[in-house]
Amino acid sequence: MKKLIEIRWHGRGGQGAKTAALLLADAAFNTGKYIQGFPEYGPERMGAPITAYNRISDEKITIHSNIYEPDYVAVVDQTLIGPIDVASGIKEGGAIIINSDKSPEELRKHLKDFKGKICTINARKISEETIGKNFPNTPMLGAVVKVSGIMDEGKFLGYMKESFAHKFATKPQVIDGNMKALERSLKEVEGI
Amino acid sequence: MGIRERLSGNESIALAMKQINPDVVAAFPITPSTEIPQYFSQFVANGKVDTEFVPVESEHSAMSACIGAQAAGARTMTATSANGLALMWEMLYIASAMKLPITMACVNRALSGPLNIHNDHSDSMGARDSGWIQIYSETNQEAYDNFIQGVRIGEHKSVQLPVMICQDGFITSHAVENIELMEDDEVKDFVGKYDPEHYLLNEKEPIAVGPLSLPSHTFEQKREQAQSMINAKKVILEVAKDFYKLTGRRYGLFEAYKLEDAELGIVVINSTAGTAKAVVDELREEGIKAGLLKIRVFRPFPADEIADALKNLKALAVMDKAESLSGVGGPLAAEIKSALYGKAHDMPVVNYIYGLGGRDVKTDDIKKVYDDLMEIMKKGSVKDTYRYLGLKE
Amino acid sequence: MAYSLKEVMNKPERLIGGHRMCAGCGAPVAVRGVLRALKPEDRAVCGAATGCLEVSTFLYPYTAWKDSFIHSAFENAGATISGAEAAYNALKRKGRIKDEYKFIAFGGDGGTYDIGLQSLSGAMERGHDMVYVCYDNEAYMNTGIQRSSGTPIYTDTTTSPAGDVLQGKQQFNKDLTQIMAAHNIPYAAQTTLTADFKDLYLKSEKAIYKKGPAFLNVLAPCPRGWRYNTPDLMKICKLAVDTCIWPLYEIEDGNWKLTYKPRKKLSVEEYLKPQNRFMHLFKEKNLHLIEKIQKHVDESWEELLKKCGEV
Amino acid sequence: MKGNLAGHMKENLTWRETTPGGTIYDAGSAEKFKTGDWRAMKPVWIIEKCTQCMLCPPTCPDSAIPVKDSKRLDYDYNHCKGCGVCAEVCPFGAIDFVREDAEEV
Repeated sequence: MKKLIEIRWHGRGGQGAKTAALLLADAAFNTGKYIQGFPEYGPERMGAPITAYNRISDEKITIHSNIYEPDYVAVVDQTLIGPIDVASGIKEGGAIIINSDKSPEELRKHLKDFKGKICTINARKISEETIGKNFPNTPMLGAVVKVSGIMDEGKFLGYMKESFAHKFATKPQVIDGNMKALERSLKEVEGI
Repeated sequence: MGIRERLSGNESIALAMKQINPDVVAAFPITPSTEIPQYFSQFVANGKVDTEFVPVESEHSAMSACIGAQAAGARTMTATSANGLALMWEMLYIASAMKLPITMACVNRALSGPLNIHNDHSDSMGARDSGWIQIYSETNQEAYDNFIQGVRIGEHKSVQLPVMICQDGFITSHAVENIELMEDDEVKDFVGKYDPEHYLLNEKEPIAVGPLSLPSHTFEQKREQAQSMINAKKVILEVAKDFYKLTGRRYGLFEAYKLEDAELGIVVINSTAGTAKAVVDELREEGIKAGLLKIRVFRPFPADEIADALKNLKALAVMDKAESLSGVGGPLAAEIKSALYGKAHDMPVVNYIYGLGGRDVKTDDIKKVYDDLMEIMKKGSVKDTYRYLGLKE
Repeated sequence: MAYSLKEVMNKPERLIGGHRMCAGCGAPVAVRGVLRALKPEDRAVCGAATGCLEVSTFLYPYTAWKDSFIHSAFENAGATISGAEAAYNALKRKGRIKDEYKFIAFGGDGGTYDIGLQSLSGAMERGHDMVYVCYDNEAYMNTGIQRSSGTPIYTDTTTSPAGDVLQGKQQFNKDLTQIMAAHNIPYAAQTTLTADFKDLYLKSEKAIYKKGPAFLNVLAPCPRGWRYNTPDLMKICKLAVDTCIWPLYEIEDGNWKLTYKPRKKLSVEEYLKPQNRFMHLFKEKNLHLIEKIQKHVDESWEELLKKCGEV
Repeated sequence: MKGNLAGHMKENLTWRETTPGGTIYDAGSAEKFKTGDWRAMKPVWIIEKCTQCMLCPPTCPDSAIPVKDSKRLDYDYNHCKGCGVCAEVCPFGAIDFVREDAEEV
């Protein structure tokens, strides 16, 4: 793995792109990495496009700017493609990971200037079938881990199980669903 | 041993407050420092601290209540940003003149107008002459460490001044990063008990604070206050030494990064220092002798020490994340230049105003500064010393 | 226990001589009257907003206060004392203080009705166990008799002067006691200096010893600003209550109670006449303004009687 | 500690002598500040006429009518500013209000 991996998240306010970035930072932290997870704040309220970022590294991170040339971009809501230049600045060898029911090939038509790798994950379907509602964060997280290879999948799942156990201490029934969502997302990413 | 954690800058301050368990916290929410009283009130609600939390109706009242509480004999804390700090303005001067070691987390944000919630240093820079000790922090770790040290610095018998611990709004306040925490007991032992000599609630000695003072006394009282700021420098270093023994994390009046043999240097405050370090590393790999000086303690201003650290540079850039609207440059540049006078006053110094209102500062921006410095060094002099970085021209 | 002036005057003075208030000033008389309600064994932290009282009683290096005292600024006596009270709660809980302390803030009408209203309102709403006392002398006396929102209509002040066109202040004063009562605090009252000081004493006692925030509005004449004959301090206060310009009442736990009802309600002229701040009103062309004042006083009084269940 | 100013209350305190923050550690120190010389007029207590009704002591802005065992004592002329409020409230004519130099004349 490269020394420093930079990820940019696109979502809509209230959808949890910031939470997803913080979850990824959390998971990476727990596998021993140096991390940054931060949103780009504006006056936006519910529904407006928002951006969040991650830096993940084996070495101490000192840079404190936004990320303009990410290794990976995660798009939590496919309707952002078009209004937002989601693929902007993606490094060579990097990839964009989109929550969509469409195939990478179909999406490429909408990302004409982008020559890099496009991966998709049907996070909505997976979450509805495992967690019971449209909660795309968990599958997106799995997809990003899979595509980026940031951390060992086994370690990642192990940590997430603990994390969910802690987070959902009062409603343990959702732990299994979330774990299933993660496992499925690791397998069902298309375009790798 | 330290506790490995990941927290945002605001969380780390709130946690430091929790570990210290102060007697009184009085605060009013303002972006981006809001989370601090928010997290802290949760600690209060859950009985994790036995602090009196005073949810005041304004920042002016926050500082007023802090003054009342600290004068009464309580260890008192608050947090604010930008316009909140400005609303406290009058009380900042009064708190320091009363010699009250209140500890404040200042989460730096652009001071209106126009209204802007993002980071720059116009708020705390404006308060630089209010008699508060000002300590700046590059990261969440430094914010946490400085806050804990700040309590001891302010309360030191030879200081007795309020302390402002600054960090960059959103950039570090809202970014989750790795941090190493101290154990609760370690923190409590390190800051010790607040044991004031004179206070309102002293059963043995009622006192009166905050007099009307006429021309026959005020001058002497200001001089007395100034001595505390002079004394603070030594105390800051002593406290840092103890802190190092405990945590292994070393702090001084400033951080000199690859500065010893440097030819090109910049002076910078808070999170931009981290971004600039990455640039310095790159330039060093290219064989360019770049370095930087990161201000930690701005009040008291360690003029002699800074001048010594900078005097061998061939070209210097001072980075101001505040426009003092003086027509000649930013506040940091003014202080640095006056520090160099007599020590290296013919060194070419250029001042950049940058990052106002949260304009993002990228490594490319910093590289541009070093490129400029290279040119200045080659020329040996510089004419236009008041510049803007990252401005749309 | 029944009130006895002879008894309460035996209590030790808590505001002593040597301060620099004007000769005959009503404010220190009011402060003494409030502090007299403290039990001798109880301690107090007093505070003051910047104003005549503060600058005259704590002029470096002399303090006239026997209790601990704090002044920080003009507009924040409420917040400052609320901070001291919070400190007390914390230190008491931690076992670092044993004695009983009471918290009393003083402010003039400038520091209370105007610039300090927000801070006062906040402190009352938060429920601190404190008393805020306004010594109301109806203008900014410390800076030289400028109008405040507590200044009565048609008063001649240095920023609402009686001139050829305007006859003094053009607005009615705000009713601060009722504003404070609307905070639904346990105790709010309006009083002044009466011959036996019973009204002030009993109200101060309730304000201090009733748990929670309390507000007292004490009319405290200023001989310089009101321009009456200085020795007539007590007479002016009596006229204020007997004309019903300054009624004495309290609101305790939401219950309104009139604490003095003049046997014969005097006309406002009797109060206005001895005070040269109203002198211009007695010119022929201005007599209708006195009628307007009378009408306003009558209406307010009737309304108060209703609130207090007197009609 | 340079605490108690009572001993050396002087106008020419140096900066090393002045108190931090202008704090005063001896409550009630104003007692040492005499305001008696502000007087142009002076109240005089006529003890024979006094019934000890106690109406005058609370009206004094300067706490200059000491009370002991429910009885008023003679004036504290060190602090009395001669406002005349006490003389005005006395129902028994037991307080004269005269020119400050009247006695000497």
